[in-house]
Amino acid sequence: MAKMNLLQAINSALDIAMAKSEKVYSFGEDTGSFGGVFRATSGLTEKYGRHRNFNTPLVEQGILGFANGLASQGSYAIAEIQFGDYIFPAFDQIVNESAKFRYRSGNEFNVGGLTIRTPYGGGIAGGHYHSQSPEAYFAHTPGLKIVMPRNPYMAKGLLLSAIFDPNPVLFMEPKRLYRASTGEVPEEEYSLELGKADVVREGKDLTIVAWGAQVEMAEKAADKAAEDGIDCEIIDLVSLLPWDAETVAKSVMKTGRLVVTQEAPLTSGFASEVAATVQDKCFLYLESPIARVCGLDTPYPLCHEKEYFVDHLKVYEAIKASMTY
Amino acid sequence: MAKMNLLQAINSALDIAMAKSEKVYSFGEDTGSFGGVFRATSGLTEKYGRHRNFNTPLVEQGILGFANGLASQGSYAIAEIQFGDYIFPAFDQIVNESAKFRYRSGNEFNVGGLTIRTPYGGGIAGGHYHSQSPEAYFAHTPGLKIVMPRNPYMAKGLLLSAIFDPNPVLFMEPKRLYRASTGEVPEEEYSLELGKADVVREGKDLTIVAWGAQVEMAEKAADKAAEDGIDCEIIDLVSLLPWDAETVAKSVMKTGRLVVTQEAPLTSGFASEVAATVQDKCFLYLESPIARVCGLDTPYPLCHEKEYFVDHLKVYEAIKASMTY
Amino acid sequence: MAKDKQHQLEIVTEPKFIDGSALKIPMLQILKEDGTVQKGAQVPELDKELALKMFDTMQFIRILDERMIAAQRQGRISFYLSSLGEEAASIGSAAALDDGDMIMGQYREQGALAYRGFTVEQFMDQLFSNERDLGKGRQMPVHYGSAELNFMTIASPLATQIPQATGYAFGQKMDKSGTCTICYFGEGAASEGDFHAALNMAAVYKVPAIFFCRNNGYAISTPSQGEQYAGDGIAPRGVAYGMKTIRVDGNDILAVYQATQMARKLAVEDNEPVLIEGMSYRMAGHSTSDDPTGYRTRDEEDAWRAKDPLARFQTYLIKKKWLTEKDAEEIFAEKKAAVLAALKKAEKVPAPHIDELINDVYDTPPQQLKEQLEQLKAHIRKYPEAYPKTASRIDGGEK
Amino acid sequence: MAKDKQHQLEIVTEPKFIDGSALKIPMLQILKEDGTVQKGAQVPELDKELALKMFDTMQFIRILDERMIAAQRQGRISFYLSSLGEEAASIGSAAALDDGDMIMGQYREQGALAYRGFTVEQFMDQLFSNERDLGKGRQMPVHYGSAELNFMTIASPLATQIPQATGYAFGQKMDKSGTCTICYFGEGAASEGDFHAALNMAAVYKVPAIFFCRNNGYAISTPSQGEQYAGDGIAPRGVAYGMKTIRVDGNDILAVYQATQMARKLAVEDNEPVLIEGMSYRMAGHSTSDDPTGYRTRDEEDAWRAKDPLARFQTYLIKKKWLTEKDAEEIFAEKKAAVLAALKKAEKVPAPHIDELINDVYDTPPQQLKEQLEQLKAHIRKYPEAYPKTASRIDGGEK
Ligand SMILES: Cc1ncc(C[n+]2csc(CCOP(=O)(O)OP(=O)(O)O)c2C)c(N)n1
Ligand SMILES: Cc1ncc(C[n+]2csc(CCOP(=O)(O)OP(=O)(O)O)c2C)c(N)n1
Ligand SMILES: [Mg+2]
Ligand SMILES: [Mg+2]
Repeated sequence: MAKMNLLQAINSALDIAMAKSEKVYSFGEDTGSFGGVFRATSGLTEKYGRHRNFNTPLVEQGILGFANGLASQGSYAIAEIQFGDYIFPAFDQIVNESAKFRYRSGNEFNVGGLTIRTPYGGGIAGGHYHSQSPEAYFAHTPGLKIVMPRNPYMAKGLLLSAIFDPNPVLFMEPKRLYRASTGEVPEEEYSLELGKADVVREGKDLTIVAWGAQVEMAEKAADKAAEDGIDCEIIDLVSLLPWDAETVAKSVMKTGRLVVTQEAPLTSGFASEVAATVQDKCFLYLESPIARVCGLDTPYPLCHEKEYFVDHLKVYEAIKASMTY
Repeated sequence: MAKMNLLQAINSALDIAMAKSEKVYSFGEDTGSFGGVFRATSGLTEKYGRHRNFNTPLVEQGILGFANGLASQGSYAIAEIQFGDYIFPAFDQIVNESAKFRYRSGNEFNVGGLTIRTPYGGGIAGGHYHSQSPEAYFAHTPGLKIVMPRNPYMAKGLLLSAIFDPNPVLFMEPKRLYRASTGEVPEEEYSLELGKADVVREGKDLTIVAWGAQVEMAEKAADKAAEDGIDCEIIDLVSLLPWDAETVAKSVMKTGRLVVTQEAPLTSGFASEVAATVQDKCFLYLESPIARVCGLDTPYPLCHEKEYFVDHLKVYEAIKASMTY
Repeated sequence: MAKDKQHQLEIVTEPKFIDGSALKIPMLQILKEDGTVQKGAQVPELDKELALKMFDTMQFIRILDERMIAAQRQGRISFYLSSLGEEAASIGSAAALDDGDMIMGQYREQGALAYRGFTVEQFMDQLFSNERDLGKGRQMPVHYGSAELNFMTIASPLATQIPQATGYAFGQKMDKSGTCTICYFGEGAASEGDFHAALNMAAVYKVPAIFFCRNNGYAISTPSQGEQYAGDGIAPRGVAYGMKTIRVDGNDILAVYQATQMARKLAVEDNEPVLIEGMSYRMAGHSTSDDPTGYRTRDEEDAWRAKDPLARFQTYLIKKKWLTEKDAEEIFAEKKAAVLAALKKAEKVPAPHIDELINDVYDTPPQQLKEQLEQLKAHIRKYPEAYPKTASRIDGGEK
Repeated sequence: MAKDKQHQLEIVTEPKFIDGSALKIPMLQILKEDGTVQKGAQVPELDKELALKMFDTMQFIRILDERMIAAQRQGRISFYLSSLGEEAASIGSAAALDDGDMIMGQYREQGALAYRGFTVEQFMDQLFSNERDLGKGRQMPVHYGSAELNFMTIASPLATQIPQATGYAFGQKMDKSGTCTICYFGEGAASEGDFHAALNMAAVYKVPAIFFCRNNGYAISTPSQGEQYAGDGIAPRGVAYGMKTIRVDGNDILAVYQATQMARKLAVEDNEPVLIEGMSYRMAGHSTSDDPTGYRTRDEEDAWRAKDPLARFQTYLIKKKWLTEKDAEEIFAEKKAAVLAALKKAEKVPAPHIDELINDVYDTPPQQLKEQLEQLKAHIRKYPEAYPKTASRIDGGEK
């Protein structure tokens, strides 16, 4: 065990994966010997050479096209997109190609070795184009896996699973926590199951569902609610695709109440999927409407970030409203 | 009034818009004098010249980049994407640019003159890449309007509204109905309000929500349910962004039951947004879980299209299940 | 002449604009339209067996294309897309490769696939989306693929395979496999952003890839010159990326073969990616959904008919005495019989089982998808008459 | 030489591969590094007033950049991005335009904006995201824009503005406006698919657009040569698209001015789009978030310091007796005072009112957004201590 922040945990996972197989490649804009703008790939070029960890030209659609091709060749391709906000030029390669590669070929070919790493999320004074949480844009895409860790321990184990998972995985890293989140992390290899939600805290009165950096807000809100005597169960979805509806439904059948919170704007976010599914699975158990606590339906602003941000107070208010419905 | 099919109605709207303002331009792959692969732009080059209706090189991101620029200059830019399946290379220009143009500039600039036309949907033996219904991919995007007509009359009036609406509009045309759907359409100019749902049929037992070509399935299912004595209200959402939650909620408060149906795969589709919102707004009125009748979570297949297709029988079964819950 | 130090650029003081005329790229031709060898041309080394295999494949593809266009008209298949007039480009280039080289096509390279050994039955199984189709009937006709033959499954989104070829070739280079990747695409697809990304990255990484642009004059109805591009076609772009580039007569199978053979050497031995632009013409409509009379003249088509790659090569082979008219007729008859027989057989093979609907979305179907399939099957059992093709086999079948 | 009829191509029989060396594009330079005029160069016509305006703007931008880097270090603004060392490229080109021409920048063209007349107060209001910012404080510092000055609001996604420039220029041409669009971008951004789309479409439609590539050697940490591209930079691509192209010394404001002036004429009078590649160097880090010592040497930076565009132009103006050292010092002092004063003022101006959060998403806020705002305001009223900046003004304010 060692104390690591989230970036170090990511770096450790990449290091272990690259040591484990010569067929693992890591690349992206500025990710070469410089180590990436957040330094997630630091030291990899020195250790594995400039053909294993390298810079790409500045073209996201090319990064993913290249990565799809490399993965289809049987390699493990780990592509970094510098910010989640800049993943959209690669949308076609991800949604029409990565996700459909195996199906359309009848399993003659696949890009299972592909992992896309990208930092996402707000709270860092980044404005429109350095703050987006675009996970829901991808969640409508059969064939893709989406994974979002909430802390260093999860990040390392999940990233190692993602890299060696035989399906393309979009791995979204909460950049607000890159340095802010620290914890004990095994130095050696370990992996955590994809597609499985994590019950972060058990409780009996109300279920909160969150993922990535937003789990922190759920925890803070639950702490505050505890002062009012409200006992919240917190579920970190961990994987958005495929997602673990069973674990959530089980919890809601117990608590009868659900608050889902996400950083992204409300409309057509992943919280809507969770709410839609749970109202179906738990109809007779629900004691109050499922609440979605989300960003406003605007682009991510700079100067009112504090107000726009989906903080623990907003989650707390939703908990109270649900309890007193 | 004249009898028109959906394509003719679209063509008529384009014709009227181009006659109305010299600043209206129409372009896309093969849309020039050839008139587009579906012939929606037939005759426009002859009438308005090859600078008003023209071919583009084969590059969707360029079509939208060009269209954004042209719209920001004060023109009305009508960009055709040949198939909805090929809109993804333009995703960045739509989601990061068109939708945020006004907001990010503090209203110094806007692309309100932009309309994106694209045929979508299945049922035409098109397989993976000529059948997708990608509306939900765009519905998470504040700043964009999304409109989907169900018949020729709606198509013409809505397209005219979309073209002259001061916001960028994604206008998705149900290609299965291009020739199959016919009806009386005024030959002159008229417009239909964006953002407003249309109660296609009133009923008291159960509400069905659909949009675009899927409204036909809702109607057929309702007909069949009527034989069982079930009286369905059918709402065509018409606009997905912003969408008319009030009209839907009002209906569900009356009927107590809701079936939402879409062609696209279930997970994170727009039906999820409808369900999530309605369970919140109508919690105390609901007598059964909101049902989503959607495509399977797979890419759109060729050889099992009949089975995959969200036909009226599937909607009918959901109605019955809801009634007997 | 003075040089700028950092950039190593020549310095000039006269403000002169350079344009497309600065770089006109000529076209390599070995066989003239009449099938005779160009004066001064060096015919590539090519033994009789290989030459006849190339000819055989051309014949086969010509027949397959013509027959399947007819089959579509008869309503036996839903869609077809031919390579009529462009057989030399795909077959001549495929013949210059090793079997271990990866082929990534656009959709008009059935010639390369046939050359690799895809059987007439395999073609038909795909075209009829039957249960023997390697692609499990999931894509439209002509979206062939075979891992065994190193032929990447065709997909409809244009140009996406071009950066994928760069990535694939990178992997081949790292594996020291001694193989390369050839990537075909149309001059229309070369307008896509993915093309730009792919060639630039290939030049930067020096991967063993051959980018083969089939410039057939049209992208559906859009003519290349002036509407798809304003410059001298696609080849100068290779030069701009700092990539080895050559333009060939795409209807001259010997020129195509020679250029590709040399390109392969550059790619595999020197890790030099190469751009080849093959000039040709799409003789038929874009696909069976298209009618070209709306956008081009009969005269233009006729002018190109005179350049037919198959007739040209046949004349050459006959002159060389490797073939007689009679041989050619026999090959034709034999191929035609094979095509017809396979067609009849394939259309009787049933569709894949409904269970295949959820396979291959992921390596194994997630729980939710299994439930969706079960629901669907229950629904089909309830309404068997509405899903007749599936209902009868739903509970038997191979899975 | 024989010519292919359809394609009008020269026919060759020797299989020769062409590569980047076939098209090396020289660099126009008028002022040498020491500020003297190159032998044989024709200095562009430029009266004293214009020359001094250009110099003035360069000085201003130099000071603004240096001062705001310092302000960011002091924590007074969150982020800054300078154009140190690249002032000649944006100011020299902007000076060659008409005020009616549209400018679309990447983010390092504050010089062009200042030249157009954006005031020091306007710069500061944007940098401090205060309520006077034309952009309503919504974007990060340096994302300037002004409809009045025909300067399109900067946005972070790279290269998206390039095809937009093609579209904008198309509209200008159709309107017979007699204006053009200039579009700036880095050599890194030129790798994006949008670049390819934009230039090809501009060449096809013959729009009055000037594409100005600032090749400053780096995209953040990625060096251009060999890692961003393998060819001879960006200019040859223009030639490949069939577009008029020129490469200039980006640190020589006279060369930039001359080339842009001629380009504007080609664009506006002949509807010929033009690509200009200005060779320069990014003297500072990419932004205040970047430290370049991790990826380049001090020596390299020093070599470029010797090419400083501001010093070069100053020497020229002094030699020409349009300026004295003392004048230059006075201009410097005056600009500095103005920058400092404006900075102090701007940081005291409050942020935009919270109501602005939902404006401009659409032309008018939809009902749901109004409800979201009301909920948010109710929440802030409940927890005023948690949102101190907003809470105090929530029910007063200007809206
Ligand atoms: C991304 C994308 N956009 C549009 C299409 C529709 N489409 C299919 S083929 C085609 C023309 C392709 O022309 P070209 O690349 O020259 O190839 P050719 O058909 O001439 O062989 C178009 C526009 C598509 N399949 N994919
Ligand atoms: C689409 C996109 N991808 C990545 C980024 C992150 N990014 C911002 S600036 C930059 C480098 C740009 O380099 P260049 O175009 O050469 O311009 P320069 O900074 O050198 O002026 C990168 C990678 C971005 N803003 N947008
Ligand atoms: Mg073509
Ligand atoms: Mg640069």
